[in-house]
Amino acid sequence: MVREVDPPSIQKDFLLAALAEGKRLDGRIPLEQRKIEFIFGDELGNVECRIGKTAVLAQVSASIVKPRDDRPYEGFLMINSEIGPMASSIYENGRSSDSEVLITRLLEKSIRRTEAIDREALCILAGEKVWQLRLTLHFLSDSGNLLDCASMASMIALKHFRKPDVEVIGDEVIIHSPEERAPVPLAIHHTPLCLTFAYFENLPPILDPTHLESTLCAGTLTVTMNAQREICVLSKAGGTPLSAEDIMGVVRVGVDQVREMVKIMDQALEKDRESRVIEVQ
Amino acid sequence: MSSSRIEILNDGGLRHDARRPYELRSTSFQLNTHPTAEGSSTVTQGLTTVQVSIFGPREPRQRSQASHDKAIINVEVGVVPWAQGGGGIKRVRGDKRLQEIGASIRQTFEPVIMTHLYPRSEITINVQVLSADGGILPTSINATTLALISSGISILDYITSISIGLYLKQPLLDLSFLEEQDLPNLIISCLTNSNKITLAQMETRLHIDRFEEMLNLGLEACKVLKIEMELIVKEQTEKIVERMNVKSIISSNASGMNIDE
Amino acid sequence: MFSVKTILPTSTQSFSDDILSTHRRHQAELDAMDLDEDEFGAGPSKRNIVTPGEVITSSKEYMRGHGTYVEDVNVVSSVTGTIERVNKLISVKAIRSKYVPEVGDLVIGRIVEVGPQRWRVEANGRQDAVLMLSSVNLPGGVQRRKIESDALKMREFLAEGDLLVAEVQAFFGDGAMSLHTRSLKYGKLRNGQLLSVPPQLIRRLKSHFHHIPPPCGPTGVDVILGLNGYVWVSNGTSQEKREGGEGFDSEGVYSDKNDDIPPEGRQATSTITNLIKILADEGIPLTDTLIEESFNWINQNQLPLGSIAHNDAERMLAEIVGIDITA
Amino acid sequence: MASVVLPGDSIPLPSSSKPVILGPGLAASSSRIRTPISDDAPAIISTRLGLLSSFKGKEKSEQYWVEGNSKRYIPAQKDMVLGTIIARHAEGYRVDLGSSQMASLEGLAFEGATKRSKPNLKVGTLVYARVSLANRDMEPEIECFDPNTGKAEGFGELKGGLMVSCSLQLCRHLLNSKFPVLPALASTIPFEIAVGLNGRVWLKTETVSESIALKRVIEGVDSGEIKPEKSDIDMAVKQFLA
Repeated sequence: MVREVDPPSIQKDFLLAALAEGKRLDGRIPLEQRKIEFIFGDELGNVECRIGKTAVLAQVSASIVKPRDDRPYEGFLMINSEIGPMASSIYENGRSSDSEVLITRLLEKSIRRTEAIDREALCILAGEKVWQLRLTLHFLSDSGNLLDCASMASMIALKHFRKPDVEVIGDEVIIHSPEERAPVPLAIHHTPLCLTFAYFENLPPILDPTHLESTLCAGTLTVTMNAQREICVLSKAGGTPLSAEDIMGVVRVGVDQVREMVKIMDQALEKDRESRVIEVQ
Repeated sequence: MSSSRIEILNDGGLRHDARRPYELRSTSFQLNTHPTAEGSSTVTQGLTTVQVSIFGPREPRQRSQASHDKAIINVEVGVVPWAQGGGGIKRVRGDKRLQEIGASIRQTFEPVIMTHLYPRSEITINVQVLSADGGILPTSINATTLALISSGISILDYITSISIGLYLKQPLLDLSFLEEQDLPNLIISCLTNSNKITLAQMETRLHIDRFEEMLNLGLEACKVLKIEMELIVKEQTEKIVERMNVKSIISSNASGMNIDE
Repeated sequence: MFSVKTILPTSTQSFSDDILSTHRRHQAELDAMDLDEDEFGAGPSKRNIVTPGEVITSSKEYMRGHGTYVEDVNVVSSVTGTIERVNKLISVKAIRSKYVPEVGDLVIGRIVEVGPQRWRVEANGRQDAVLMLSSVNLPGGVQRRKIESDALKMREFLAEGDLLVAEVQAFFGDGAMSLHTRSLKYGKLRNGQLLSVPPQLIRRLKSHFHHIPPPCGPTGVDVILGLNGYVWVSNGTSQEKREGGEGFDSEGVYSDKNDDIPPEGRQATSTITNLIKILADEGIPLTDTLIEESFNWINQNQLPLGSIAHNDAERMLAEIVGIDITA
Repeated sequence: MASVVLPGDSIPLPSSSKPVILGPGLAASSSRIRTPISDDAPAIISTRLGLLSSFKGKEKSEQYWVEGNSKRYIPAQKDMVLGTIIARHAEGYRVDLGSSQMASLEGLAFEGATKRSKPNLKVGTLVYARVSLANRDMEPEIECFDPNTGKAEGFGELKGGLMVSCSLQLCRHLLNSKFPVLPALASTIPFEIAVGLNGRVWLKTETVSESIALKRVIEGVDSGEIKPEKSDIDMAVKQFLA
């Protein structure tokens, strides 16, 4: 992994001076996110999410497999998130760096462990056939905060995806093609979204750090929350120590921010649905 | 989720291992348990035993990694195959989880170890889980703190760590493996003097209002752990210091005295 | 499901009552051993022991030494050890830590790598030490001028893996040691074995070269106590030979050949090594008088040379050093 | 004759007797097929996408090169660059220019530096320097003084301020006096600036918000969001400063 050269020390001095005045290098205020943009692919379940210059493409696909014997009613959700050198030269194809492991584990926890997708709804024929969803993430460019971008790309792709309608007669399974029957959306309990905050020596936290801000920061905290005011995952690994009050403050900010992001996602999905004809004659 | 196979809290208010909600598992802290490491410790909390040995600060293996103004910290986490008891669920899925625990430990201790005192050198922390019954990360962090103290490396303060669960509205402290599987589980570690949190990890869904209560309870528990650890450290240090001054006893009464057994 | 019983013989009492009362009980214990502020350097038994994060004093009237750091107004300890107070300077001497070098210290090291005009030496320090070609004696006497070919023949003098005794000459910018062996008593080590003990057990004395006279082995046993915790125990040689008097073969100063040592000599060397190991394991500071005294104790009680049984060791420690390790 | 050329295009050279100097982006074609124009002289092809530009030198020799746009800097002699010190050695420093190899900076390559009184720069310092030696096979070398005057001429350590990264082409334009961007900015915000040909610009103003505004204008021009005309720039500055 080619170690990225640290920025000159004047960058950190300037960044801290700017933050002390509540300003950031790209004109944002501390708790403001970069512009969020969604680009929908032609296939259902293929969405690219962009926060500022950071871009992640999420692709959902489904296949029918035999379930595990001790869990006959449950389908599967596999998440494949390898960060390649496409995102930035510090990531290598083979060995996964620490930051990549952190991102992969956090995505795993926030989507799979919190049961965002109802896996029992994926059951077709108990013990015989269940749906296996495969969510593949391609990290296109990293200009800071890959995690939030990836988590939003995943959730919107899962919401955008439709699986073919399936009919079971006795133990015979008929899969209807999109022309015959309208494909069916997934059963999604809640929408967990990641929010990453960066901390600097005794300065208020900033939301959605850029690449420069995350290299120079003294610690980050990621909280995954959903619109029902629930914390799904919280991960503060090291960095400057925070008081309980600091963490609670950040969590409260997270609640409104997540509602905001869910609204943006639904609007984008709505706009895409109008422009796409799914209904069948 | 399938109905919990065991009773988390029976009506008498006791947990499945007969502890009260706020009661910690029995702990045993031992220093200098590794013969050749600069610093080492073995910590047992309940049935979870972790041994940490620290080598360094020493010459880094690859000089390309060395940083010119501070020490670099490498953490390796290993679990012995029989840690989780024969058979049963394979507790640790592959090395991704271990790598994550290793990264958490490294990031937790990076701001606390005064690395600027040891430029261009490397501190290697080996964490070996000997038996796992829940709370691997908290026990590893407590063991690493003691190992650092025993190695004489300068640190700002003790870091103690604890896991906190929630059963309906009742928070539980220091979860065992079974409780960890079924309950929402928050792990925190904090600097006891300044009451600041250096690590906070939570995996399952939890409402915000409960979160604050668990956070403060965890801080309280960390203080108790620290007091306990400090007792042990001071006890052991007294023995060592006493031995260090034994020579003065010889020179003061060089005459052949007989000391009865 | 297996049920959890606290079967482990824990060395600390298990917490039976809930956390709040636990907290209260500890509070009581804490008050009992509270250290009042200005009582430093108390008697040996209650010497002031501090652990990391403990506030020692306010930093207004005291200067802070090593092992401590300043947090807003207080001096806080960053290691576990005893408080050392020298009029206005407060520092904490760690009970066990990596070797902290000072100029003039005698250290034993092993050659790790041969570099351009220099050797890298592992000397139990925070970083590898450096031995410059210009700061070593060359075979054939002290005054020989360095010539170009010396740089090419460095491996003939000292190769990777060789052991040497040297003195700390200076430090580099980042604290790495620079060694020199420009005296006849320094140089390559042979005819003995290496032992590693915690550096704190070795005090700074006038000379670190000790010779235990013959009743211990046909020609006695030489012990070099390196300040960095490396101890070299080798077969005894005569006094002048060591100090570079007659019989000192200046050509063979870098020879790798061990002389042939009679079995009694080997036995004496291993006895001394085991003695040092016992003393070090119990954390007792090593001095030449102590080692000689323990050897004489072994002799008086006609105990077999070589390895020392555990109960003999206990008796010896009790009689010579007055500590009881049977507990 | 500024026409866009693609890599591999053969370049029609006026077959005048004057010596022709080939700049970056042009190379003798190694392909064996003979180009129709001049059988004996090997055909010249472009190796880069960009504008074919030429320059009539004083000694009546002609220079041709292809003005491309890239972010990876290839060190060339007499270029003014901004470098970050990444390591210190006994006799000098290693400096990162953003090129494929790290450059070396002599400890004595400063104005009035002697064996004893050498500037003591820490790792992470940003320096403005001139490329004194650069060729394919050797590590580039840089110096912090102008060799003919011996004075610092603004070279050396840059204290405070902020560094912005942008494309090499924009840096070349910024150094060209006819380019309207800098004069337009100077009319509204007083600032100090050091432009390096390796795609890095250092700027310093009194207040933080002015520096941020400058940075966003430069990045806007670089990404094409802001057109390099005085009117657009003034409007952007007002908007960023608000």
